[in-house]
Amino acid sequence: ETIGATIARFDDNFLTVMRNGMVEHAEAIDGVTIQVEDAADDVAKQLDQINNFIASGVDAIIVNPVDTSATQAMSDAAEAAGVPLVYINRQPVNLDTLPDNQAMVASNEVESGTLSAIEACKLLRAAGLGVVGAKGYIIMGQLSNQAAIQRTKDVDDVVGMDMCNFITIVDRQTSEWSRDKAQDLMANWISSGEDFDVVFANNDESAIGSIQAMKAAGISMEDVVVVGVDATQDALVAMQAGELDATVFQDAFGQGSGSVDAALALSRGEDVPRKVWIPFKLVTPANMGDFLDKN
Amino acid sequence: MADSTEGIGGLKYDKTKRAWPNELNIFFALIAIVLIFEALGQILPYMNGQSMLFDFNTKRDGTILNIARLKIIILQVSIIGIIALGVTQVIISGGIDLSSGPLVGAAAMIVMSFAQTELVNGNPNPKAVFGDWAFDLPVIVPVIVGLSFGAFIGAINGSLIAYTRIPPFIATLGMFLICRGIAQWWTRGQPVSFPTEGYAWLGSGMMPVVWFLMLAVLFHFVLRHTVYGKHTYAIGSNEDAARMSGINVQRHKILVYMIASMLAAFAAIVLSSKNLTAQTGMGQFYELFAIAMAVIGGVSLTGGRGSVVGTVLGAMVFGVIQSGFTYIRLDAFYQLMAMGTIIISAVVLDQWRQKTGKSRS
Amino acid sequence: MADSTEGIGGLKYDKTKRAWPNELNIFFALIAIVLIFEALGQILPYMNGQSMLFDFNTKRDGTILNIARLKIIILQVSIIGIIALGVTQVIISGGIDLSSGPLVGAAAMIVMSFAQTELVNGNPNPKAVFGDWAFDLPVIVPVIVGLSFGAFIGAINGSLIAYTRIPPFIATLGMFLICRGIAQWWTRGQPVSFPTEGYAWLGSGMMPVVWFLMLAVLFHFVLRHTVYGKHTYAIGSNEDAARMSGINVQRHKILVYMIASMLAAFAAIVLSSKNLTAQTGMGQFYELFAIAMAVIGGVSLTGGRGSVVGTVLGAMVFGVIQSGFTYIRLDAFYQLMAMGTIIISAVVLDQWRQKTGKSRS
Amino acid sequence: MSELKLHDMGDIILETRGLTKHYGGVHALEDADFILRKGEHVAIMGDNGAGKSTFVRQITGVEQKTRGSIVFDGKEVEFAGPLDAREAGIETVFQTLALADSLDVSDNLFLGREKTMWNWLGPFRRLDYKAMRKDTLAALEKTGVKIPSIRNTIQNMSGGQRQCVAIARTASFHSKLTIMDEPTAALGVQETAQVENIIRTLKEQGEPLILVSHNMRQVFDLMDRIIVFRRGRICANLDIMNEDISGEDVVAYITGAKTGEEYMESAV
Amino acid sequence: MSELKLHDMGDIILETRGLTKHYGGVHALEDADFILRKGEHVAIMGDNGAGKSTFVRQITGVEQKTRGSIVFDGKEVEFAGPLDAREAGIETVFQTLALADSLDVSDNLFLGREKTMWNWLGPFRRLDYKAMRKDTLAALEKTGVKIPSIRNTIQNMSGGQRQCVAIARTASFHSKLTIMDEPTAALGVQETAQVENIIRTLKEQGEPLILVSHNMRQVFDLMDRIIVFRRGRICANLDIMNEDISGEDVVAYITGAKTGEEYMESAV
Ligand SMILES: Nc1ncnc2c1ncn2[C@@H]1O[C@H](COP(=O)(O)OP(=O)(O)OP(=O)(O)O)[C@@H](O)[C@H]1O
Ligand SMILES: Nc1ncnc2c1ncn2[C@@H]1O[C@H](COP(=O)(O)OP(=O)(O)OP(=O)(O)O)[C@@H](O)[C@H]1O
Ligand SMILES: [Mg+2]
Ligand SMILES: [Mg+2]
Repeated sequence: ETIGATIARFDDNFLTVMRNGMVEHAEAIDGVTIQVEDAADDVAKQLDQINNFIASGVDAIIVNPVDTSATQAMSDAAEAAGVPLVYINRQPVNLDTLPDNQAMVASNEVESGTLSAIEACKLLRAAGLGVVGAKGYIIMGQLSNQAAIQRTKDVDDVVGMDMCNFITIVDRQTSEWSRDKAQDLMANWISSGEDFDVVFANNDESAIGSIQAMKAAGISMEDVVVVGVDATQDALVAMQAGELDATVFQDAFGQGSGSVDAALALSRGEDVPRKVWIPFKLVTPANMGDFLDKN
Repeated sequence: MADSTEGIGGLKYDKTKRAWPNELNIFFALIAIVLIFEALGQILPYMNGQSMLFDFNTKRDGTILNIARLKIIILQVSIIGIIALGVTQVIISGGIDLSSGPLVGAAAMIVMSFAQTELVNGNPNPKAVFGDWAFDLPVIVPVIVGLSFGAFIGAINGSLIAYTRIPPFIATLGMFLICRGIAQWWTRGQPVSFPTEGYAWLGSGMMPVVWFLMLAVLFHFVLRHTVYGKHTYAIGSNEDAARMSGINVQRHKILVYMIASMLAAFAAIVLSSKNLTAQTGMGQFYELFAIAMAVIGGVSLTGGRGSVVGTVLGAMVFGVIQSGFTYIRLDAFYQLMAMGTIIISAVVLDQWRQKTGKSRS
Repeated sequence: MADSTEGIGGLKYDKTKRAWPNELNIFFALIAIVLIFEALGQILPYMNGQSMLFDFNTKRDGTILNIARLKIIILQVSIIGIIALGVTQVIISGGIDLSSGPLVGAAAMIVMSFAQTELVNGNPNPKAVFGDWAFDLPVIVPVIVGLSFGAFIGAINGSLIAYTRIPPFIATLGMFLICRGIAQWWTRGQPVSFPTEGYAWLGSGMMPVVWFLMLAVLFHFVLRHTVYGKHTYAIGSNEDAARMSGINVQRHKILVYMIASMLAAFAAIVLSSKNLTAQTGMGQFYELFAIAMAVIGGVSLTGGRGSVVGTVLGAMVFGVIQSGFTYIRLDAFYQLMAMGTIIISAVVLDQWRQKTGKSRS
Repeated sequence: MSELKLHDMGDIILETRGLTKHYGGVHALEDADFILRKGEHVAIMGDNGAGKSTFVRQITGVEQKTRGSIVFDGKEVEFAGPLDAREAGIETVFQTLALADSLDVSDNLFLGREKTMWNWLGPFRRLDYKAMRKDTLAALEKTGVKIPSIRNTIQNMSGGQRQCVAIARTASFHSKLTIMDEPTAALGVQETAQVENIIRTLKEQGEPLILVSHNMRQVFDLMDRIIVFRRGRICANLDIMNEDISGEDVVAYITGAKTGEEYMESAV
Repeated sequence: MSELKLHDMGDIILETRGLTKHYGGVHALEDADFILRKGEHVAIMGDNGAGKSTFVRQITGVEQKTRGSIVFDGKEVEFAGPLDAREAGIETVFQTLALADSLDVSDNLFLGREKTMWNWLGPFRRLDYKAMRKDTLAALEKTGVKIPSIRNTIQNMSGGQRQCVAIARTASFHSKLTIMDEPTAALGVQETAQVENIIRTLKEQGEPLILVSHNMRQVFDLMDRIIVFRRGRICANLDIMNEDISGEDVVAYITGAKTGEEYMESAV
């Protein structure tokens, strides 16, 4: 059996782990070949890749959507060709109207940003800033990316809650997911002389970049709360060193292998639950040991 | 003059040795690439003797051609192909347009917000951008909005280049950033989905191919047989000479950039219709691929040379490569490397064929 | 000749009216941008009269200059600036290099895998790429690996362009794709982190600035005062003339592309050292920004004109804009639009100043 | 100066007053007062770099003058570009030829005033290639040049062939004033003779002409008057039809051994 | 043919046998047999498009010949490019001049053989601007041209000034053979005289030279022999020093009214 898979971006660390989960799992099963394509963050390219898979006569397709609102056309194309399709990691917009031979293995992106933001809020309160107030920055991912928009909104929602409204967001800028840009961005913020207590980063790479810039400027990492998302190995090492305060784990590898199983089952006509939810988990220095060798 | 072997003033001239048209080279390169893929299909053990363009086993469509493959080969390059038609004109005129990719993103966002339905699956449209008035508009409205937006951006590009004389690379790089900004700002990064049926038709099925080929035929004629086309070549060939010959170079350049941007905006319409959504990142790298299609098709980046036929063939090269890779299940890492190698080889082959014809640079 | 007003053969020539150097224009554009930001700091109500470059209130460093800001302004453009030095040479020679961005990604991945420590926080390196032998190597090893890789890629670029005569745009676009492929394939997309201390020093603190300025001075001298530089200008000015004058154009082009790619590889070393990690996506769009810096600095895309001083000033423009945006806290959604507008305006200003000097194109 | 003023203004096709062009520190053209009467053929001579082509470029709107005024056909004109000059009726063969390298002969001949069909289509009106090719053959015939095929692009032509194309272009269209900047520099013996015939025909038809040339024989054979430029200034105005002036005299003016009386005060 | 063979080979600096160049369907040069003796000055004449420059381009390695062989200084040579030709000792003024527009005069004069210091640095050896500028002034002096400043870039020069720079370049370096393709086409009276002096000096020094020219007077004044090209073929070899040949005769050969005896069989 042949499975075609298209991944939103190969350049993304988290999606790379997920992809490796898919490939390793598929290669372990006899008689299954998997071909993984890079959609390079382009919805149109992703749709073309699905059509190419159909032309090559694959038995099932796995889609990690670039944009969850673009999934209608993909579902239509697969349904017309009678090829089963599984969405992975991101929840498609047409979830409720998916045809019978399509399914989803995903997490709710709302959780990711919220979990880390609430943890940051708690840490700040514990440090006694709940009374005097706290100032913070948001480092956003690529503005054309849905996860970046969502995670930023999550932080805004948390800061809007009664419990956390002592936090004021001074400024928000994009690092385009990259450590280097986050470093430069933080150095720019530091140069304005404004004091701050918390940094909300849309991903761990940006959190690490901001930490590096703060260390270079001689700011003690004890005084600033930094939170990210992804629980990458670099992030966990930073957490070990007491620099990163919280991040959020999502079982990328497990999602990857789960999607392959679902795709194979669909292609064999077996029953598969329509929606499989994979929850996010908060990672702090307290429980980081559980995640060290995961992502 | 028809068949004589003498030029003006009785100079000896062997008419049978007319220059080999550039387009034939790239056509042969295309055939070579297809043959290589077919051969790989026979050679690679895991392919079980599959064929890329033929389908002997299943005969799904009552023909031995793999219709699905042939369709996707051209379908997947039609939209960038439409952009490449405009880029071809810009490059022939001696310029370059880097803004076409981001313009696709911006135009798609804007257009889509005028093409939304009120109800999705019976529920209110969750992606509504404007109020009630912007729902269920006739398809002509978003199309006109899109083309006007394209014309506007193109007019700015063209005016900057024509009047302030800044290099096209910089003017359109600036517009590149501005258009990306517009795309992100329009809905603050939120994608826009759920178009009306009329709008969805524009890019459905093989419609992108129909648009692409129709526009290609139109602009082939325009470049070869109209004053507009002749002046475009003249300006690209020697701008000073064109000016001294009394061509209104400034007005003409603005026209060229407007047409190019309107084509990019039209590509955005077809693209968002095909995908039933618009998102800010749409069109990334399209400018590079559109330029590459034109150049592979023989359009010279120094201006003055090239043709629409070449660009269409250049687009086909990309289509065949992309489909071919999935067909031989090439690992995605190697795809990029192989694509790079093939693009270079195609142009080297073209260059090499040309050399046999004439040896002076 | 020193102060006379007569040229050869007694022609009248007013030496005091020597051509206004291009670099001054862009320098004034830079000052204008700074002044606008300073003015905005005074005008915008939420800025409380803050200044961009000065720091009257805190006097943190015993100086009224905002040292932290001045540092980041140049630090954040140093790495792309190093690439721009190479790109400047390529463009002056009449070519273009699109592969420098992806080359940064590929070189960073490769280099970093030879720069890893064995233990991180006392634990085994979780990102180890090779076995034991590749741990804790002296810093010279990754540097040599990186520069060799750059030289190799540059040699391919240069040879393709020199010998097969394909357009530089296509050769380096092909290499663009190939390098992205290499970056993703090297560790199958896994980032590589945790370098040795020696390696980490290369890009630490203000080291990127030191490298950038040292290389700028070096290549300023090379372009102005060596045979290599003169031939680069000659080839870009008129390649046929250069060939007929007996310059070995092919060998020279290969050298130019090799130097450019080695500079890009060196930028990758500094970048990965600064970030303590290498990722496949590193260097995205660097090629465009490097070209933009050069062009803003007055390097002409048609070849033959430009200078390192201009490019350094062009880089500074980007640094000031980026810092200025954070300083006035411009909404991220408007930043791209503002950046595009400023780039265009800077070049328009430059062009306009030039016109007052001479009116012939 | 006063002598020139005697003429009836209605008689004058072109007049420049104090025409000046500086390129940065280079004073390429300084205070040129020049008059051309209807039907008159005037030569401009002078050393290399004397400012002859600069003078031509100011009159034809290719460059913007630093100072001075130009009166053409009775009206003071300010040409924004060569298009304006051509529309006013000035046809020019530039020293740089102004040909589009990658276009063929007939395209170049009709550049900017193509023969067209479907004219209601505006800029997208259709080219009438057939008519243009036919006229091209006729126009080239006049210059006596040999060209393998008019479909060849200009970049594949020899220096003389190019020059003939540029001359054929100018000679194909009627104009109020023709200017030729060293038109026969690259031409062979035969072609030169043909081009001189073209100039003679213009004379017979009463069309005025300015010829920049270094060829003394040509100038004495064909022209009514010689204007000599030296170091950016006009230094002599020689009526070779009526006065007894020899080639040696002209060379003396060119080299600066002599200067025309009326130009003494501004001599360099 | 047989007559040419009589000469002692040691006496011959350049010989071409059956040299042919086709551009696609254009037969620009056909079977050219040519001999140049040491110290001899030979003119090449012919109509526009006759193939003179094509002949020069084949000898100097600018283009690759279609057929035929070239013997230079006793050895059969295959120049891969102009660099090879120059290294073998051929200096050329091309009709297209081959100047780098955005460089200044002295840069162009020394292009490809700069005066340098620190030579151990290989391609990065340092330019000796001072020495080059000094020599440039001296070289330009010889051509008699007037140039506002040698720091001006070539693109700001008049047609004649450019041509003088190209000639000065060739004249500044010793060579085994000098080729000039219409060197005085754009030059003024004075400058032409100076360049003719340069040619005379070469003659006195015994350096052989090939001059492509349309100027009959110049050729008769300076040259030993005339080779006439017609439609890509050599059609006459006229020893003007020893035989009694008039300008009209040469024109007859150029126009095809006459053909040299030994070229009869291949006449067109
Ligand atoms: N664009 C320019 N910038 C600076 N100097 C210029 C420019 N164009 C011409 N010049 C200078 O102006 C002077 C006059 O040049 P012009 O071309 O008018 O000479 P000319 O009389 O036509 O000479 P020729 O007989 O060689 O064609 C020359 O010294 C030249 O170097
Ligand atoms: N690259 C080329 N491609 C095609 N044809 C060419 C090319 N170069 C020259 N020709 C043709 O070859 C013929 C000879 O050209 P060549 O330049 O040798 O003439 P020439 O004798 O030097 O003339 P002139 O006196 O005008 O300089 C011409 O008919 C020309 O059109
Ligand atoms: Mg002139
Ligand atoms: Mg010639």
